[in-house]
Amino acid sequence: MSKKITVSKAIREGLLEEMRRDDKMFIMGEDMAVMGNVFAITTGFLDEFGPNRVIDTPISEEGFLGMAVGAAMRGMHPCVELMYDDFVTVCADPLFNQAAKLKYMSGGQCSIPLVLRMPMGSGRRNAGQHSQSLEGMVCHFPGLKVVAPCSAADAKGLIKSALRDPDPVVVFEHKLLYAKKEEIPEDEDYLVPIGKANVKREGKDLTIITWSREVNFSMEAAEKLAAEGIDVEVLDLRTLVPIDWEAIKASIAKTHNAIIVSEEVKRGSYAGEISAQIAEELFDELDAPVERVCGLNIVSPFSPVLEDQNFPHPDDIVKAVKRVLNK
Amino acid sequence: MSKKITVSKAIREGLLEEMRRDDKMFIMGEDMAVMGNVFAITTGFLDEFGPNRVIDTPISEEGFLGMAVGAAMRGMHPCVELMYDDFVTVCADPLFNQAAKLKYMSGGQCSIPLVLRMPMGSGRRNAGQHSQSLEGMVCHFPGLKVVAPCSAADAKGLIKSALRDPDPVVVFEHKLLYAKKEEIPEDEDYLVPIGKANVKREGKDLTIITWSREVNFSMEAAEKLAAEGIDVEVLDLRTLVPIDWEAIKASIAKTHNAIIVSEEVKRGSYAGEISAQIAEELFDELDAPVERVCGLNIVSPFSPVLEDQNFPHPDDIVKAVKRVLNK
Amino acid sequence: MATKKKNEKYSKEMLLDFYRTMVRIRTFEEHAAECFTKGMLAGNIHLSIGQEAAEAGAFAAIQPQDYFTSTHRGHGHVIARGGDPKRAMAELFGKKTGYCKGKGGSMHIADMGKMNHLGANGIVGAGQGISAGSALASKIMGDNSVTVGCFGDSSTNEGTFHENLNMAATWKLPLVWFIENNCYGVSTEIHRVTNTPDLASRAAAYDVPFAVVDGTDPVAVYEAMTTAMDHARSGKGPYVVEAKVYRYQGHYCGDPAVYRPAEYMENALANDAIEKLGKKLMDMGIKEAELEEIKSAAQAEMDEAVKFADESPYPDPSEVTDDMYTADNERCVAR
Amino acid sequence: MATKKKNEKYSKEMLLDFYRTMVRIRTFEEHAAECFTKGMLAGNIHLSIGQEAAEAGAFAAIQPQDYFTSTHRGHGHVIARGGDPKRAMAELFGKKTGYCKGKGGSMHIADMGKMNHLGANGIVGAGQGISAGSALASKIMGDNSVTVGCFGDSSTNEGTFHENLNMAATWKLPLVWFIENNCYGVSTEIHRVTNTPDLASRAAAYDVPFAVVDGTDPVAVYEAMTTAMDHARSGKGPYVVEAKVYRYQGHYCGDPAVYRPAEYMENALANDAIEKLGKKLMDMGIKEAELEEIKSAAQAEMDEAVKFADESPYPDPSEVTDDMYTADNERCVAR
Ligand SMILES: Cc1ncc(C[n+]2csc(CCOP(=O)(O)OP(=O)(O)O)c2C)c(N)n1
Ligand SMILES: Cc1ncc(C[n+]2csc(CCOP(=O)(O)OP(=O)(O)O)c2C)c(N)n1
Ligand SMILES: [Mg+2]
Ligand SMILES: [Mg+2]
Repeated sequence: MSKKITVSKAIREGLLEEMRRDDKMFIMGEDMAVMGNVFAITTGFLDEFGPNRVIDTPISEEGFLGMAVGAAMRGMHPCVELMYDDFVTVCADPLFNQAAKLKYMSGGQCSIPLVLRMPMGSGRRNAGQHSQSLEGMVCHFPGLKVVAPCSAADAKGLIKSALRDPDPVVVFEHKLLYAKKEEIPEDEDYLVPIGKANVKREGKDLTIITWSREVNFSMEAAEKLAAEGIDVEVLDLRTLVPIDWEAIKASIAKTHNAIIVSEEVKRGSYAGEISAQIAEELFDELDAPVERVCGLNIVSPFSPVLEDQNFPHPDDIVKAVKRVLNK
Repeated sequence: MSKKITVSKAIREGLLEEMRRDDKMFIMGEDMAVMGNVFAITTGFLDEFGPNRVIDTPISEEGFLGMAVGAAMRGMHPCVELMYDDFVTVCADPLFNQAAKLKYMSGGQCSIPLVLRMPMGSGRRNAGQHSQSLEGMVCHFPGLKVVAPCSAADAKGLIKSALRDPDPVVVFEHKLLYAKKEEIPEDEDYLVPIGKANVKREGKDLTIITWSREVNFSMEAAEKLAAEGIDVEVLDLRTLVPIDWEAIKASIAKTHNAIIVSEEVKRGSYAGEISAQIAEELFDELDAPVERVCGLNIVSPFSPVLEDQNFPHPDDIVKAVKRVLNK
Repeated sequence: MATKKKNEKYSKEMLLDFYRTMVRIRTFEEHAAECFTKGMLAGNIHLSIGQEAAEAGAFAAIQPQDYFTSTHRGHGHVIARGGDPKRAMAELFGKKTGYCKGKGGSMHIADMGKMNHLGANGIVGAGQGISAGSALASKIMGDNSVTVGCFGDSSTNEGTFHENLNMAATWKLPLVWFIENNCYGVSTEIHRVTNTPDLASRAAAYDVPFAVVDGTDPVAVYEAMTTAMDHARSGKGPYVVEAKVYRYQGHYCGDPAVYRPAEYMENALANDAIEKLGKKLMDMGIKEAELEEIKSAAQAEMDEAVKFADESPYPDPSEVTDDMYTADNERCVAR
Repeated sequence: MATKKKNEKYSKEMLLDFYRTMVRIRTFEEHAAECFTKGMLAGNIHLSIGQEAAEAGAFAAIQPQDYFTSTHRGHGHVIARGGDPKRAMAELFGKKTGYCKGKGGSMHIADMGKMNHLGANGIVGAGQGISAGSALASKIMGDNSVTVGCFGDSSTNEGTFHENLNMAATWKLPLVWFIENNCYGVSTEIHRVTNTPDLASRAAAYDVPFAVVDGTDPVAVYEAMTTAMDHARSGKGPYVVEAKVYRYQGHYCGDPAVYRPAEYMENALANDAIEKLGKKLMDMGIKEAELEEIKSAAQAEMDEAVKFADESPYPDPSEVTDDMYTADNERCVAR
């Protein structure tokens, strides 16, 4: 049994179901209560759960994320939204020095069951401070788990898993996916496990390793390539930490070629991390260099003609695949 | 003509000479004026330049780094110190969303000639919030230049170049280098150009790409390896952005093998970025996989027996070299 | 009544200037909104309609040598400062002729050369540090300029408010913070997330003087800002002015603002600054035709701005990597 | 005089308890300092000598069900809360028997089970958010506990002070902030970087009540903290207490503190809290021998703690990757 809903609706359902089953969970962020979120993720929540569990914050990100850490240490399950992932700069300490570290530094005395949702991604003409894809930065801090779903079903399933996870989980939600309508299972307890990649498309010539919105672009590229007789596998990581290394290994062992596609600034990207791991461990499997298809090493520009050059489109992926395969 | 001084003294000289030649320059940070810095980098500066140009701040990192950005936009040359690079989490916005971006976002209207000095690195038993090596995170943000010297001469020469550079430059200074005494040229105008690597040791079997304190460990490893007949080249990057790609290329074209050594958390490290670039562009030059020798994917532990496992020692480097060379 | 008497201190010309600026701001915003609705613009825009009097009054107190920072809701500041509506509109369109060559857009207009405009900013609160830093630069260089940080009510809950005002107070920086309090940060009514009736009153925690004024009265704002600027310029340190204003539209253009009670807009319209000042001017003997003339001149001016923006070329795609670095741009961007 | 009268309200037993706690804190610190000087410890330590009375007084007002956060200068809080000096000392030594199994060290002692100690913290100001969050948890869960955030004067200049106090005030959280004002952040005298004589007075900006007390008088601190705790527990929201104290040593153990004028230490010694309270107790009829007995008991206890720490094993190197994640630790750490 399945139904068709938007990605934002799917996230909403995931949050709603977990709010109902877990009375330690609460939601906190800017415009989450009275407005029900700028992307309508939490409309109606305030009425159902009241102001103690659905909290409109002032614009004080470092403050309220710090509070979420403290509440999590006390056994609550805070689900915090940062309006855009770009704003992680104003609350980096509670995330990177507190949520990520306090379990370890206390010798394992506490868990920090905190979920931080961060809308991300470019393409909305929001310019340089509202368009970044900062998953690479977050993945660099041990102590955090990181997921980045591309579909309605994964978004719901992963957010539910994140909310049940005892560790801090950062959820990257691409803003341009929110309005996408997709099939999703009816099952109330539909979970997507953290740490499990998804072979979106099987193929034998090359593996495209990707996540979030670029999965869709990679699928488009795969169709185009198929028309030219090139058969690529699209591996949607879904979770970035812990990475599903077995899935990457299995796929590359089959295809012997890989590219990594993400919207990140290329320099210092998580795409680079994956490439380095492949170099370290699967070197002998490779027939050709691993390429990355990422954003440029620039600030995200506002003007559409400029911004469109700053994240990978299906044609960029097609070109990279052909380059790697020498076709 | 040369003299022997500590790295901290060399940095002090660099700052002092530039303060004397550039009256737009000022120094700002915690305990920089009356105390002359916790590592004695600025003793005497307050007396010579007065409180307008050597400023003790309150513990308000986001505030004073934001002010430095504003002052730089007005044509001043602020040199800011963050007491430890770990605290970049409490001032990430002025660095990543402002200093790095405002030139581009304004269509090039301004330069931000800001220098941010950040002591970094582990080994001082300072535990998880005072021991990180966060250069990878900083390199991920376009708009910043990044240097990480390993010697007294480079520290002085690079800091002077940084202070004369029109762009924001982040200087990573390893705390355990400060007390090292080394030869340094007497020349008042000794500059080390930003963007130029240094072949610390020539070799033909493998290239160790590294920076900061790990250069010294790599040199030690190279000695040990030489005794076993393995001849490695040690390439000290010195500057991380812009990276000296020509130097990397030339070295690998000669040795056909490489490892990258840094103190960073391995996952998402800049070491990974370099490995990915090598995979992309020098794949055909390589005889063996590129390994990274980095920190573990953990929070830096306090206890010496634990901390010592969390950054690469010469023996770890020796082992990695042998693994790559199959010896 | 009191207000009326006070206004008699000011010449008709000055009040007409306020009126003209206010009308020009509103007309610019209405044009921008129309372009947005028609899909001519990319991204979002945040409009200053309802805040015109505060902006006109405040900027009349700012000297040419002074500097300022702005926010995501920054078009009004550009107009009030005497910026070029053509280049502003072109920036909203993402055109090469825009203030930032199309790289910044509505939220990032800056004009460091002519306007001493240190930039609108997409990060709430970021202008607090930048404005304080500009004031620090003035203090170090010993010039005679004051920096004005303009921002909204809700940005006062960012930690930078506290950090930067404390430093500015301690170091007696020539800084004025101008808060346009429209009572909302997106959907969140400010009094649901703060504990005091006013925001400027927080300045007392740092022994900084402040004023709270009716932001629908340009004269009241002008007077408060003049006091503030004089204070800051004379070396006495920062000053905070809060102007109570209305934000007619929702947060961004197109936001239906259903989160807001109906009375908010009723009050807003009952206090419409342009209407109020128009009436006052007519009481003072200005002909309605003269006011209409101002309005139609603004219409023509903004029609022209839209035309200019619309007809301007987009940046060349090759410009995408320009302007990242002042030195060694190519290498820094390459890898 | 006034103080003396006030003290008569309190039993000898209570004052002796303060005295005992104060002596134990000082003795712990002296032992830690000696171990540091001898090179038995790794890293830095920050001592609470001079702040004992404030800590003893404050923690006497805190109930078992209450929570607290601490800072880099946190040993005294552990002792005052009734923590185990053995495990605390072992943590300073980086031993497996330490509160954090040697993973945290001096700056990170926590004891979430017994002491409700949510952790010392190496990031100045971080405890402000964590303590407020713990108070939020109490409010949501409806339990009867108050959370006390302990921190130093200079941490009040971090933006989190403003952000979290504003939220705590608005949401009426059961939160008390306890500022130990020793006038210095490392070398920086607080009045060189703030504009007001007191710091707690900033609470007024959020309509939060506050008190400023003599931190060398445990009774004064106890009374202020009792008022604060009652206020917070009764649902009226946060309260800020500032205790003026002295930091005898420099910032960290071994810092010669040359940046400090000589009068600072003269005043400190003239106001030594242990001496003052000892005199008072003797005035009340306590024998000197009894006080000496307390001191030698503390010596023995802390000797024992050092011995325990010294003889405890280091963690096994294999533990280095343990405790990073609660679920799936191995995979998350592997790559
Ligand atoms: C650090 C940060 N947090 C959140 C946002 C999202 N945001 C943009 S404007 C805004 C509301 C600002 O309110 P206010 O300061 O009152 O200005 P107004 O919009 O009313 O002019 C919010 C929450 C942001 N851009 N930056
Ligand atoms: C965010 C941050 N900035 C700076 C530091 C370095 N630092 C550690 S303690 C300290 C001084 C703190 O002063 P105060 O809050 O008064 O506490 P005290 O040391 O006097 O107990 C500083 C600057 C830090 N640990 N974290
Ligand atoms: Mg507002
Ligand atoms: Mg202090």
